[in-house]
Amino acid sequence: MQPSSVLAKGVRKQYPGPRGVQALQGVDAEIGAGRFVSILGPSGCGKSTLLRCIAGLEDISEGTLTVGGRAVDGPPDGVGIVFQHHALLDWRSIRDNILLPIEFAGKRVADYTAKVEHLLRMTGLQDFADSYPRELSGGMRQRAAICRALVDDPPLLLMDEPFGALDALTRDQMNAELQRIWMETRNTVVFVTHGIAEAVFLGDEVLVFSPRPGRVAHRFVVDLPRPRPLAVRETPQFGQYVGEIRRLFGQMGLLDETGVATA
Amino acid sequence: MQPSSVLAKGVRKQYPGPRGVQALQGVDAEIGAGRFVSILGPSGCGKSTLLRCIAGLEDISEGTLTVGGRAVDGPPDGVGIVFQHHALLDWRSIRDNILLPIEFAGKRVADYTAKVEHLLRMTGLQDFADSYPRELSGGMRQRAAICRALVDDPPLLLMDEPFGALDALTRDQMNAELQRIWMETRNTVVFVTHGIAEAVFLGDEVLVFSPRPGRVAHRFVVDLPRPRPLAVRETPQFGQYVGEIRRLFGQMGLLDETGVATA
Amino acid sequence: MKHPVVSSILAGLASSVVLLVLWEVLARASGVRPIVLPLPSAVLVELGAEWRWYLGHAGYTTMTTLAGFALSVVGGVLIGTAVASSRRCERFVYPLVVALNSVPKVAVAPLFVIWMGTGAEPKIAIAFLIAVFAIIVDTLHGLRSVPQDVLDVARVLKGRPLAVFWKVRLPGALPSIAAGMKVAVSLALVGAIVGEFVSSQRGLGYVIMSAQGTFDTVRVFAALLLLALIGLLLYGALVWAERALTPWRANDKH
Amino acid sequence: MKHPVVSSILAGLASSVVLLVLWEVLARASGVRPIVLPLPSAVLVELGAEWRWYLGHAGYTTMTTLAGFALSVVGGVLIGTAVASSRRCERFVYPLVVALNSVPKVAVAPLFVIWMGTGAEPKIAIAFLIAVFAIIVDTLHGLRSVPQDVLDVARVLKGRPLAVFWKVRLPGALPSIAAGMKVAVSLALVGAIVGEFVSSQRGLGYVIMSAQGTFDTVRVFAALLLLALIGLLLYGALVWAERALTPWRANDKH
Amino acid sequence: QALEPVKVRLDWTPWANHAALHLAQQKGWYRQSGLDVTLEDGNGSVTTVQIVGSSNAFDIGHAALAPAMIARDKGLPVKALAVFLRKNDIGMLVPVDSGITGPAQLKGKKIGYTAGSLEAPFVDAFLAAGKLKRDDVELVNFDAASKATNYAVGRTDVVFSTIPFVLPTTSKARPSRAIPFADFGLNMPSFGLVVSEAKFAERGEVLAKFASIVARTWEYIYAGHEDEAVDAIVAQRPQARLDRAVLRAQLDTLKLFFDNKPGERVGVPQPADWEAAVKTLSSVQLIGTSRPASDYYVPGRVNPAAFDALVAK
Ligand SMILES: Nc1ncnc2c1ncn2[C@@H]1O[C@H](COP(=O)(O)OP(=O)(O)OP(=O)(O)O)[C@@H](O)[C@H]1O
Ligand SMILES: Nc1ncnc2c1ncn2[C@@H]1O[C@H](COP(=O)(O)OP(=O)(O)OP(=O)(O)O)[C@@H](O)[C@H]1O
Ligand SMILES: Cc1ncc(C[n+]2csc(CCO)c2C)c(N)n1
Ligand SMILES: [Mg+2]
Ligand SMILES: [Mg+2]
Repeated sequence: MQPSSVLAKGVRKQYPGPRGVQALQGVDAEIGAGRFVSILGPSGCGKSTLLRCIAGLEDISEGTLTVGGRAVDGPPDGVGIVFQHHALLDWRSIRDNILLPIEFAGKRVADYTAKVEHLLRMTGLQDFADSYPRELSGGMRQRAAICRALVDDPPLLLMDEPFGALDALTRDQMNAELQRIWMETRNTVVFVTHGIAEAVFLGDEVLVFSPRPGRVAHRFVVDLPRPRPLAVRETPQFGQYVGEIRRLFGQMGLLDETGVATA
Repeated sequence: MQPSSVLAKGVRKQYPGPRGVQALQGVDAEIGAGRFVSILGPSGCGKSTLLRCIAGLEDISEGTLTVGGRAVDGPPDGVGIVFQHHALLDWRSIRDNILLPIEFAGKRVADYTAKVEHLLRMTGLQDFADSYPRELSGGMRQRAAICRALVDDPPLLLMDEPFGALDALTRDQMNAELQRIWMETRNTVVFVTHGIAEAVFLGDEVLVFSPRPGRVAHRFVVDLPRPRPLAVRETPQFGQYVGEIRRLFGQMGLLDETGVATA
Repeated sequence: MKHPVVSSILAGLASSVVLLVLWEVLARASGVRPIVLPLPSAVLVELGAEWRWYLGHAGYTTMTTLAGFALSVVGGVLIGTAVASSRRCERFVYPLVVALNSVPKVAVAPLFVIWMGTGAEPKIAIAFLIAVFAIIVDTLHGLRSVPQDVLDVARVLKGRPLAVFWKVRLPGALPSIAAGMKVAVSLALVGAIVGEFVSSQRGLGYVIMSAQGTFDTVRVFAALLLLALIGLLLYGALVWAERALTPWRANDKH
Repeated sequence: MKHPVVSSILAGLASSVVLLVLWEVLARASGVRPIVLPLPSAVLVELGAEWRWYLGHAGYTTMTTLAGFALSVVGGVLIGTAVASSRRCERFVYPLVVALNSVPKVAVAPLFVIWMGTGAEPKIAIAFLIAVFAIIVDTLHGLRSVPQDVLDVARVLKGRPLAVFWKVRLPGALPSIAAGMKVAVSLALVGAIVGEFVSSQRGLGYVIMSAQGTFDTVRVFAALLLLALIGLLLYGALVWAERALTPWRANDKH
Repeated sequence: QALEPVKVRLDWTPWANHAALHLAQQKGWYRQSGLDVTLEDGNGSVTTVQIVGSSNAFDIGHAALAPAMIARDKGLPVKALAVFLRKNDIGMLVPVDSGITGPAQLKGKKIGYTAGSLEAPFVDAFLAAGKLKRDDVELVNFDAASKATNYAVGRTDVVFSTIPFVLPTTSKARPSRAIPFADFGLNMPSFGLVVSEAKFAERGEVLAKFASIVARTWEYIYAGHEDEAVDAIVAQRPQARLDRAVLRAQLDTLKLFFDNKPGERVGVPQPADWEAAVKTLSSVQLIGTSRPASDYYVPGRVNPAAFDALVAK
């Protein structure tokens, strides 16, 4: 299957109800097919909301949003997603959780045994294939959810802070792995993260969101050759990207030394 | 109330059941009253388990564990906790969630109105006091859980990756805030995090855990004067601490460039 | 709020009308004898003609039902909570509750009359006994499905058992208890009727009993129709109360 | 596994014995007439003397109960699912279900004999009708309490409705459905008895009926005691099945 | 040749008014006449009439005939085929030492009755015979099964019920005397056999034969074979654990309600009885008056004499 492009024009999202928050306001974004796009933004600015809109889980209130050229109206075909909270099925073992997309796609589970084993090993969960989610640590559950999103090589991969609960080293490994997998599959990835370095390391471009109501405040194209070794993070070019984004964040006026938020 | 010390000697924790994982093995730790101790360690190594044991939510399988000089047998008095996942009560507004410790302590809720307002403002939730948890973003829920843990100034504060779902800037703010609060209250804090810099910035000492079964692989005393400005992170001394810990992590043999975990 | 409630009442009404018309048409077509199954038109005419009289009996039955139901909610939540909180209760008391619940009240109803006389008490008692088990089971289920992490918060904060119950366990169990109440309310209604069958001078159970004795099928079905209506209204009231009591749940999830 | 099951059976037995002894002592002390409430010792002697005969009737009633219960589980889950999945079903069909459920089956039982004859069918039908509502309500509750994030996963993965039902909704609703089944199984037992009251030559309902006609209170209570026992066993079997079917839930949470 | 099946729905669980039905079975008289009879217990006459009248499950019902008349008047096509108890057996039980001899003494008394049974519509008429109104007494409605017990334990002062059924059982606990409603001008037939018109049109021959055998058997029983009848019930219903003494006492009480003049054979519907019944029932608006009395029964099909030879063997 071809990777899917994502196009947002003037997307506004207001949650229903009398006090319904306006989460997104005039979001414009063009995510080309096969691109890896990182999204950065302050907590509560609407990143998860945008991902849910792209996944067809929330209706937008205004604007147009297309995936693979088609207006989103319910989940588009070929989407893999890692939610901010793992969303594993309590009643399935880790292996069966990972196999869920295969089963739902009507494919033969047996054909994916090796792939699942590989993913489990890659995420360090090989000993927990038969455990239930409640027997796993927070980070382990998140890794299982990542495996589930990757198992069927979806043309569009949406990841909402997938590495948020991982320690620095596991996170580095996962970054390297994700890049490797993406370079093999070349699917479209929308990757929400709080790690500026991670966003730059992985992304072809980085979209920085404004505080709520969220919109794309800035778009950085990351022009670093691939495959990028982890050590790329120590290069001056990399540092420049990170510094620039950091500065932008600072301009959005959130931080002062007393720590009281001004936004 | 006096801050509580925590003392662990040869603590082993095996989860029950035929396949019960051994999460901790021979954990020795001495956390003095009024100290701020950061805990770092690979995902799944038993950090949350240790915190739950200290909080009296899990029995230990071997060894001794005391809080304030008393063997832990059920939750000790005066503990505040931020769980890895927010654990907010769905049926209470954010304000009422934050007030829960006050209500359970049998104190007058009216006396804490100002404090709650302050905490809400500090965490940027002032507009969401009357919202229910399901109306909040992931990071906002986590911030609400932090407010709940702080509201009653507990002598022992246990925090399990409290800032994991926050963007870099909010996180920095929260770091600064937490330090400020701690310097006022001087309670004992056990702070689990995946951010090495964060661990060093906040901690009087940093305990680094080995992979599962977890034990204290190394203890670093962070000898930086307080209050520490955020800018301390750019000092060479700070960089040295971080580098040392990073090196130790590397020695634990988790990372190689292909990304496949070897542990 | 107004619009959905009104429209759902209209929807219920519409389908009731459809059912009644269907019943009328089928009954006419199949030529089933009215003495076995009367025409709904005849039933409605009967109700229209004597609505005051029926209203009196319906009111009595509704009162008995509500009293038994209220007791079953209080008792069921108490028993369910006791069983959920005490291992001893669960092992020694609960089996008895389960066993006693399997004794058909219809068969022991006469004993209640002997013990409690012929007033409202035995009817309320039977309504209570029939309804309470649904509340117990769903309270138990609800209390057991309160998320562990939330219970952990309460434990660490060392809330007094009563405070934890009111602030954590009960609200967490409320959606389940509400489900139990929906089952229980119609059981209480049946219980009140069963009680009235055994001994009564009033109520729809009495109406049914005496009409059956004289093959007054129209009257029997008029009473049954009223019971269906009462059941529906009580259920509707519960759904409404549930929404009001659980504002934190998304509206469309109800 | 063995130890807790054995010990909980022993616990249930112990408290039953306590209850029976209490009943014996109180009955003797209060001098209540045996024709109103017999001594449990007499009841046990009766059961011991004629256990084969009682077993036969108990077996018949159990079979009827199980058949009605099985139908109610299948039917209840289907109806509950239909109501949960279709707004139209919820608005137009469900009110009718609620209304019909409020019609006491005891009052319409003769109609079932007229329609279905005097075999097991009317008893099974009544057992089904009495039991099914508890399953419907708890299925509905269970399906509505499947976590939204898990449903979102299923939606994004575009699982076919049937696959989503089997792999996501049903397992998610299973704990609630199990609670509904616990209520339903004893209702099915009562339904079978009500059916046997109206027309039967077998079963414990028949035993109760005919013993009442000869004022044979000992026999009535022997049958009631057996019903309590059957109810307890069926409940126990459900608890066991629930544990087996929901291995992902912590054991101590049951 | 093959036996003709006859499925009978009884009025209630076994008691003495089933004596002839069982004795004929025990004696083999059905089989010898080509019938294969099965008896099933009932749950009150009303239900029996309803089921016999509107389903195919039974060929014939044994029930109180007044409910059959009411049902017929209301459109259920049932008729009485045989009448055994010609006198209304409903009445009042009073403690022997109460001094109550009729409705006139009931002022202020607590009366147990069953709303769903046949005595209910006659309550006012019976009280009126003693110049009382409903408000002068305390009426308490019980279901059929608990009425007698509540009277026996003293919860009511008197009870309205089916005399032959309750008098013997209740007297053990509370010695009582029976006062039939019939003695106060409220007469109508009691137990007999009920058929649906369709069934009778189809199998009239067989059902009439059955009715005649039962009628003849009653004659046999009251010709001094009461104990044999009691034995037959017990033998046919080994599990019901019936009390022989109670059955015998019920049988003796029942005899008073057969009420046949010399020369009249048991079971044969008598036109005069039915005229009286219509009068009684219409007087309390249980039936209308449009239907002639002859419409409620099948005349001339019960012929016990045809089985004299069989019984004499
Ligand atoms: N309830 C449980 N039952 C059984 N095993 C458990 C349970 N909770 C945790 N474990 C196991 O214990 C080990 C340690 O888990 P723990 O949650 O303490 O890790 P952690 O250090 O907090 O990891 P993370 O950084 O991913 O949150 C893991 O291997 C996990 O599988
Ligand atoms: N289900 C909901 N109902 C109402 N409001 C909601 C809902 N979900 C999110 N919101 C609101 O929408 C805004 C954006 O939320 P969103 O989850 O998209 O933020 P986010 O950028 O993902 O934040 P975070 O980094 O903290 O996860 C927030 O203000 C939140 O309060
Ligand atoms: C214990 C007991 N059972 C039933 C009745 C009801 N009843 C009144 S008359 C009669 C005979 C058949 O119609 C019957 C069964 C009763 N009074 N006491
Ligand atoms: Mg988010
Ligand atoms: Mg953890």
